[in-house]
Amino acid sequence: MSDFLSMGGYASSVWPSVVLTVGIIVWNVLAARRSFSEAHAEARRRVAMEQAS
Amino acid sequence: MDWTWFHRFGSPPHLYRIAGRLMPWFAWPTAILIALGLYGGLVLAPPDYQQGDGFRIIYVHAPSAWLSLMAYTTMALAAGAGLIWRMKVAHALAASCAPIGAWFTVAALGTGMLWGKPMWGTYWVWDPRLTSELVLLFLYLGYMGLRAAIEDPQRADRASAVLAIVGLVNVPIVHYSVEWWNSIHQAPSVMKFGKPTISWPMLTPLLIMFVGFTLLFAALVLVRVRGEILRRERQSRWVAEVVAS
Amino acid sequence: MSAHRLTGDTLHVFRGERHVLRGLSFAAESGQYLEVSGANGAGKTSLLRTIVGLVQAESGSVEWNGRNIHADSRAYHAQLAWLGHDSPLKGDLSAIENLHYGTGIRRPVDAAAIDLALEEVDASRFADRPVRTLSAGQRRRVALAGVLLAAAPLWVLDEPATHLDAAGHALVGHLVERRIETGGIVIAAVHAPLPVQEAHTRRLGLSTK
Amino acid sequence: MTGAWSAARLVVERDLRLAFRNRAQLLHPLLFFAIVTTLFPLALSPEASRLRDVAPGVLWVAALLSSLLAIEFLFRDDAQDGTLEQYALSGQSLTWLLFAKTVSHWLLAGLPLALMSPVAAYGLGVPTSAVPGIVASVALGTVALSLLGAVTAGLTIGIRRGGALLSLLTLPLAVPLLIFGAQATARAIAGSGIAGPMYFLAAFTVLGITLAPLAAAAAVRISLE
Repeated sequence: MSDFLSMGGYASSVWPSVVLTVGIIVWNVLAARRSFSEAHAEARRRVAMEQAS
Repeated sequence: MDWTWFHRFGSPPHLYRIAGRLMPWFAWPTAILIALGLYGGLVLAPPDYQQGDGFRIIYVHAPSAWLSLMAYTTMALAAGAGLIWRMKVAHALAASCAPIGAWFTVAALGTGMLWGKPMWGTYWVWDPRLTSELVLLFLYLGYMGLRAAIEDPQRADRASAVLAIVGLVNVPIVHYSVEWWNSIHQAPSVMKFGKPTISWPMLTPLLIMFVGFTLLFAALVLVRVRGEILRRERQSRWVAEVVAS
Repeated sequence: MSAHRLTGDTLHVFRGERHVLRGLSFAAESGQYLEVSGANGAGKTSLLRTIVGLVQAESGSVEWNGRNIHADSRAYHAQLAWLGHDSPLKGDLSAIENLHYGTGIRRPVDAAAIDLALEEVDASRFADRPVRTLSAGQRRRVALAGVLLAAAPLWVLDEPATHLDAAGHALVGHLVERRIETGGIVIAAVHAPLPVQEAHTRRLGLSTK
Repeated sequence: MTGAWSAARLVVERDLRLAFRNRAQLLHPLLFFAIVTTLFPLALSPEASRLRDVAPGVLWVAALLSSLLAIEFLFRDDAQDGTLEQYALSGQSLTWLLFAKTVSHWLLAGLPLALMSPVAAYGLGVPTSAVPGIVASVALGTVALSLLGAVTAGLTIGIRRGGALLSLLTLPLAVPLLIFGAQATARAIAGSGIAGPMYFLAAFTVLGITLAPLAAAAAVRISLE
């Protein structure tokens, strides 16, 4: 296990790379969902406003 | 030839519904493939005889670079379709590609630099691939900057579309000229990035990652495009029905 | 002299988020003056820009002699004189030079024709001065000379009489009158009605809501 | 109806006449070019051999940045006073008229830069034998740059404080120009043949001539909407 973690001496490069990429994937998933729900909320707010007027 | 599929695709409510329905079919395989690819690349694949375990960065770097280019191409083609046929959904699609592409350009650059530290002894050398990725990042930033600077959303769609197409014509030229420039200035002994001697046990996880990232891109675009369609169709009746339910 | 016809069919135009024209239709033919009026922000300029083809309608169409204006826009533009809100003049050039270049790209024009046009808008006195030194009203007159020189059957004018004095206002009415009497069509957005014979005038009122 | 050639001639003539009535604006990019190339010896060293090494890069980066200053003004006045609208509605091909405008822009910005580059190069310790190569490469490179600039300037019409954005849009697209232009200059200084990079510059320019006016016309139409 520690062999695996040390990555043959390249741990300081390999693991940050993996973390960076996975982090960007997760961030993109969250950002995409947030972008959609913001648009959804905005559209809903607009519809409510139009019904009120 | 039957063009109804084309018009149906061009209809915002239709694409909105289709995208919502398709998304899970991309999301789950994406998660599985990327997990599989990472396991294969980090654990199963044998170390490279020259670069040792350091070469494993390629399993995250190459798919990110691939995604960054794929996103730009998709963006420019969608933008072109939007300009030619005045299709709102095509512009929505183009707008969804940009932030995704830009982020994975950052991923490709970051992982490239992390690979460079042990191999070249420094985080940055003017490697042709890294340089091209950097220019690509500037193209993405310019595209998003132009979009943000124009207030009228339709004008923003159309102006950024012209820029995306000009950029698409330019990307291969940039790539080629950077390669050429590098061949003149770089000492030949320097190790080029991403050229390990590849064998099947090494290649299989990489291919899995490529497929996984392609599906990831599709899934992310499908989520974002729905939001972009809603932003562009605020006034229409179908949006009122969709958000009310 | 052939008769012309300009029609707009259920035009919907958006400016950004705002839905400015909601299903507007209109028609004008040779010998008619179409006066567009309405409060600020009612969409007068948007309508005119849609008519000349600078703005594309979200839906609906504008047709010139039965053909969509975007089908052969260059042929349409050759028959159209457009005067926007600002007078399209270069401050560092004189009125004569401005007209020489401005009209020149549309049709060949000689010095005599330019002099004549400037005389008609009562601008001969300051024809040689750099436009920079002219008042806004004087510039408007020079711009109107440009419209005359275009020799186009269709005029689309956005507030043609802005900055003009009472005499200028009457002059614009006179020019419009003459254009429609010789088989032209004039469409103008105005705040104060132009003095044009009632029999030739069609009115199009735009409201904000 | 005015023929296409006369229309283009009138566009160029008007721009030239306007520029000569307002010469100061014409000089600003040239002065900028002169100052930037003067700063380098002050920052690095007055040693001729060291300056000669960096001369191609200095010349090209300075040329690129000063062209950018000029590109900012390419459509600004015409958009503000409504001249561009008149062009778009003139019955002439807007693509063609904008091509003519690009030509006049090159005559007013690119060509003077090319003619001035030997002076700057001389100050950087470049041998006089390199002068023809430098002038040729800068002249050709600025043609392509004017074409590229017409597109990006068209896109940024009407954007408040669009200067920085214009740089962000234009410079990445100009990377190939910088590479091949600087290489041509370096070879001219070294005394080896400049044909190779010049071919690339020429190819880029031809591509620009065929595509850029179309894209610029599309951009201007969108910006006028």
